[in-house]
Amino acid sequence: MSAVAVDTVLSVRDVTVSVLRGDVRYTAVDAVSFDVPAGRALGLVGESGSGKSLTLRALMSLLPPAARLEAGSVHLAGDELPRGVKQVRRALRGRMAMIFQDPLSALDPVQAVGNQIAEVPRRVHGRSRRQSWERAVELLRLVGIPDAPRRAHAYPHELSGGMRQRVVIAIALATEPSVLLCDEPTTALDVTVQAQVLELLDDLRSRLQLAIVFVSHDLAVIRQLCEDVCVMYTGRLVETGRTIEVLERPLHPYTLGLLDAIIDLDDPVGAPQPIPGALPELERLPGGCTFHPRCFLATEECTTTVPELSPARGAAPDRASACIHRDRLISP
Amino acid sequence: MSGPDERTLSRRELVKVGAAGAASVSVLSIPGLGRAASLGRLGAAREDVTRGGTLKFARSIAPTTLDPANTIIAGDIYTLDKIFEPLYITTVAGKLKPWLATGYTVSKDQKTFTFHLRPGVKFSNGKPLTAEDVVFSINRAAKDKQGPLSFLDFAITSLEAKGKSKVVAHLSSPWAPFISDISVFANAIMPANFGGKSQTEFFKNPVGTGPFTVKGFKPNASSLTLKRNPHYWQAGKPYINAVDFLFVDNDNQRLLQLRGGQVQAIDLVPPSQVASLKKDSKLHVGLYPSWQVDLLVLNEKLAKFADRNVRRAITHAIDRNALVHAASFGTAKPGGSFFPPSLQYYSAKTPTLAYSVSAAKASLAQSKFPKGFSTELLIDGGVQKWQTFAQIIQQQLKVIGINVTLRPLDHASFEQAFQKFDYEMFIDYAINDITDADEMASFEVDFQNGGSSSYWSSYDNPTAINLVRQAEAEFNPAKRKALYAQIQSIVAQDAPFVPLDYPPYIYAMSKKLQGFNVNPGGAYRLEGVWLT
Amino acid sequence: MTSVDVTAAIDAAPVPTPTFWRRAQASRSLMIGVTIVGLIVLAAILAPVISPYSPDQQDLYHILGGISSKHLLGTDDLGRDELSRLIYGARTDILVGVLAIVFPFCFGTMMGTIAGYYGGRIDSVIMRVVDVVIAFPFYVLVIALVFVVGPGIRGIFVAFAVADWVVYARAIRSATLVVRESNYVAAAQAGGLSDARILRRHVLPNTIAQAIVYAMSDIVLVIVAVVTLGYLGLGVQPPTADWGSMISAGQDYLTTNWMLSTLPGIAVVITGLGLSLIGDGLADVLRPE
Amino acid sequence: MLRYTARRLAAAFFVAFGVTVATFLLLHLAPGDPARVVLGERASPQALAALRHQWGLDSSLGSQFTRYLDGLAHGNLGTSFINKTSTSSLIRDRIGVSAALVALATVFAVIITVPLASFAAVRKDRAADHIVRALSVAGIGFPAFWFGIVLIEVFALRVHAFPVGGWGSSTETHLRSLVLPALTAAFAIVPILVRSLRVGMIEVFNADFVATLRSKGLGERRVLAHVMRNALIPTLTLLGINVAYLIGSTVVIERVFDLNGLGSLLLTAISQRDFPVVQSVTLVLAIGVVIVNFLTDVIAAELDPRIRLE
Repeated sequence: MSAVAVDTVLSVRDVTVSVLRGDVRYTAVDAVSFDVPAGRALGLVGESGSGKSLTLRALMSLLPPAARLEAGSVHLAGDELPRGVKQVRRALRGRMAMIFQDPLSALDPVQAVGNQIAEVPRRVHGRSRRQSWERAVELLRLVGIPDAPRRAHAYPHELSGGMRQRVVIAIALATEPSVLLCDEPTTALDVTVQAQVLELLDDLRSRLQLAIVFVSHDLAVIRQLCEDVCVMYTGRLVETGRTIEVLERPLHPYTLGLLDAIIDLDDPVGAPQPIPGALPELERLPGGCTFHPRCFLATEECTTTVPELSPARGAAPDRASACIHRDRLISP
Repeated sequence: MSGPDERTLSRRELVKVGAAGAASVSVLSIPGLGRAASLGRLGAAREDVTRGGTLKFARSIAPTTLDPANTIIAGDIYTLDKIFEPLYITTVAGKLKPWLATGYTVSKDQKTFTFHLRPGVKFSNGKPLTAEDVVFSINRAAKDKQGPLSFLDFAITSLEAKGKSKVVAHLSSPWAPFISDISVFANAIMPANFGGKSQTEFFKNPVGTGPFTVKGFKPNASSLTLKRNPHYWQAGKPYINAVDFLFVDNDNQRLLQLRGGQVQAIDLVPPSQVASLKKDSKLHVGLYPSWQVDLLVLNEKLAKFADRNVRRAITHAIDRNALVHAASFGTAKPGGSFFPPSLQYYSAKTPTLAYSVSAAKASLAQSKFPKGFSTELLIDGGVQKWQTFAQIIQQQLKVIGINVTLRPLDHASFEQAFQKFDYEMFIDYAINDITDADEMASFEVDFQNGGSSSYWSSYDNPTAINLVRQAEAEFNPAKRKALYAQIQSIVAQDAPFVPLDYPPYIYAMSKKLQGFNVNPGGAYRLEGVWLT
Repeated sequence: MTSVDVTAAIDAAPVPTPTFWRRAQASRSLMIGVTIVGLIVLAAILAPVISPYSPDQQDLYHILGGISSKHLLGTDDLGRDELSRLIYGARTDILVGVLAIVFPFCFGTMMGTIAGYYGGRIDSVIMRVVDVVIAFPFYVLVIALVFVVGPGIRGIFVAFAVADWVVYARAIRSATLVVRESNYVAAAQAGGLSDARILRRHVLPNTIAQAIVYAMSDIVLVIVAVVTLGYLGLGVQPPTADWGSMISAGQDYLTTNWMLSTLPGIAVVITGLGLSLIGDGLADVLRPE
Repeated sequence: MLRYTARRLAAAFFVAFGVTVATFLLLHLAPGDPARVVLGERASPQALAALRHQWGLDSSLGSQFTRYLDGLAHGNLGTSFINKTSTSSLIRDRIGVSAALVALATVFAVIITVPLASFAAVRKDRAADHIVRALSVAGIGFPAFWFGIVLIEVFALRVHAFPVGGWGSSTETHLRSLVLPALTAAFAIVPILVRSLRVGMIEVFNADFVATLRSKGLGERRVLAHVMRNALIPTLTLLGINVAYLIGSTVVIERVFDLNGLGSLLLTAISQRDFPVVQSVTLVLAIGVVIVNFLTDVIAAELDPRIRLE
């Protein structure tokens, strides 16, 4: 792996998370590594259950009780994050924040949204009540909520879905982070609202020089926002690279499958082709390449050898794939 | 009425009183002379006791009134007798003793009694006791025909005060139980004309000569505090400063409060608990001999119980030995005559109806209800002993075809129900309050004059009633004894009620409580108790 | 624009829930509950056969007897066999408990169904009545009604008939509201089926499960209430054996013969536990996944 | 909020009126002639008629009800047959004990329920959770009065920590006298509360907003404050639903602990067939429930703005 780049804000190395099922621990995130520079967005794409949300939560130390961070390190602007939940949270203050899939459940239902934002400057930064409230209103304006001073008094259930997500973003921004982790923030929203939120995030990225990690199962969304993308399958990164390149020329059969499953508006003739089979359960992960039971390229070797994520010959220098047959996919 | 030789009578009566009372000397002593002696003996405060403190006493029944002349309910009596006192009292040994009187003289015709009042007695308001007060009080009890015990004063025609310290009572005819009757709580003394207050007001804040006083009495309260009377005539008494009566109708809860140390004494201890309480080293269980009999009363207003054979069948059907064994735990004797064995003129030879199922069935077969019937048994549901009795009776009567349903009521409604004849059978106790057996005989047999329609059974046997009245006028103890034996025999055969057992009074107390005792009439005095 | 959701196209990713574990647990509590209650009910039914004595038979010369070969659990304060009374007590209390909820169950289900299905004015009338009944503290209402009707089993039945149906009505009403909105009811209505038929064939089968689940825990409440009334002297009248009056009578002998009060108490708790387990188990089994 | 409060108030008034009608009818449903019950079997027809007239039992149901309502409006709940005093004064003497008992029992119920339910919720599906759930299942079948008897045996007789019964004479002894009864009463509803609150807590703990709070950089104490406020709402609603059962249980518990509250007044009145007292106490207790329910509704709405919309 390459050394930590100078302008890299977030650097993730070999993050491994296990999950308790019954009495057995299973590896749900397997040695995931990536870097995000300031002002850039990295997409993390995969089916539900592929481990992308768990990765994000591991970074924030927000793992559910059954999950545990087993190994790996996280550097924020060059500093390694400490171990231990409390220490991590303290170290993260003002540096990394997270927004969630369902904006309604991500907000405390019984507090006015203004309070929920103002709480950060008030409790974390020790500002005065008045200053905190003004900051909250300012942030609401920043995330594009019209009539912010009045809306600050509203309760979550009184706002529309898009508004709520803007509030969630405002809360995240209140911590003045350099890294913003987004866990499918647009999935629960209407398509038009989705676009607005994405525009907002994109705008914030460039204006505030935020490093964004954006988790989604929606390739279109990733394409719109992220310069770089990582594709995840059963807890492993199977392909990385520039979004445009990955989507144009996938170097892993799984990525290809994802693309084939999409109705391509530019090519209405080609019917979408779903990937055969289903994402295997953690308890029943196949040996070798975990994708082989669903893969059209699978050979005997795939059932035994665990493929490494490594650069592909003949592709762009920052492309990597974890398929032993990747060379067969490089075709004009 | 052909009176016997007056001189003999006079002497015999004096002998009787002398034997009954501890103060035979003072009976004849001139008041002025007797004063030092009687005050010395009665009022002597002990020096070896601990003074002060409050006695917490849990009792089963809350008082509803403090008016002595208008009640026969234990809860009332054993409260008001701490506030009001009569001229004579019954001692723990069951003898008469001069109390507010120092003695009396009697005319030769046995119709005029002159009582000498004890000097130095003051009411709790500090005013001295006068003859006027005595005349007022006994007149009130005697003339108030509403009073359930006014029948005891039946013979009194008039009362007059002679000076400050003598009271003369005129009787219509010679009356054997007279001094005994005077000692009943109903004849207790209060200030003439209620000290100028209205009757209602007076009994809220009563004034008496007794050792304790009450302020702001409320009926059916959950507790009542009695304060030491600073003007009490027995100098130095009472030893304790106050008594807190707590009224707890549940037997078990009372026991628990004693065991938990919340109270120092409780009444009506269920016999079943005596053995286990005796094991508790901190507690003392007192079994005091009583003039009490427990009765199963049958309502003769109903056709089934008007039938003598039915009543006899029921008496035969109840196994009183087993009942006593199971429900009294060896504390009581099985019932026979309606006079308890400890009472004057009890006849052991009374031909009672013994337990026999076959005799019971035979009696029932002769009755108008040969196949049996259904009936209802009213009990005071708060008393564990009655519940046990009731269930045993229920089971034993079922054997001869009488189906009994139980009707437990709380104490007050229970009393009201049977006094209104709203019952078929009920279980209750009868106590002779005074030394003379006439009270029990009248109360349970004299349908007209006894004050209770023969304990609300409506039993009305003219022969028996006539014998009761003969005994009242009879001064010869042997003859009286014979008369009462006859009465007991008739009642045993008529079976208007089933005498179930003769229990003692059972109290339990902390060993810290000293000097507590109960007379056979059920009264206990608290001026002589102390707390260590 | 190329769209959209990959998971929409890919076979729905299975959510790995511990279904088996939960089902096993559910059936386990159901099994334990059925076993406990089954044994007690069996004992109650066979009471005349398995009881060593008649529950009313007094032996006044052998009262408060301890454990012996003649009396396995000793005798009570009237020399009655404690074991026989426990068994007959089960008979009384379970029978009364079950019978006492028959009317509330039926009437409450009916009212709840009508209110939920028809809605509107009928609904608000029924639910206002329910509100009023629910405002009375359960024990106060039951005690007051026993007062009106008179103590004993008849009083208990009337009291529960009046006080207990409202709970069923509420539960069934909300279940019916859900079912009413479903497509198959709409289809049935469109098909011109009569209301009675729709209710009987399409609504009730889908709502009744909830009433049955509740009935299990309700029997527990009723038995506890019957026992409590017995303790207050308002319940089953002597000499009929019933756990409540046994607890009450035995309380006087708690220090010397603790079993007299404790055994019927434990019997109530075990019966309650068994019925609650059945209720819980049924709820888990019947709950739609 | 004002509109919500007004709506709840109107509903409460409606229920209160219904409760009044129901308690009024109670007297008239009772078999037997109250006058005969009071005067006894031997009473003359004239006396019976006079008493019936005095109580207005000879007039029509409608006019009796109007008179009853009129009395209520003037705070006159009727006169006790037995004590001949006004029932409202009887109730005034005793309502304090009952209110104190219910209040303390509620406090105990919350003190016991919240930690148990949170504990079980935090350790969901672990041993501690199973134990708490098993206990709550067993507890439902546990007669409260029996628990009271056990408490007396242990805490009053073995360890003389609390009185076995009674009410004491000072504030301190009043409080001590209330501890065991209140625990017993709390016990009557704790199993139900724990079961329901555990589910509510699990929902709150799993809610995403807790993650948001943590990602905001708030300390755990701050986070817990948010969680508690959210968990408080279901607790409150639950209490509102169960307070009726709690009040009902105190009737029995007052008997066990010899407390002279409304419950023992009710039981005594029942054994005395004292109709006006039974009627008034029933009415007062039910109105008490209506008031408590109204208050919990309003407080819950104050805490949770979503409720106001319903």
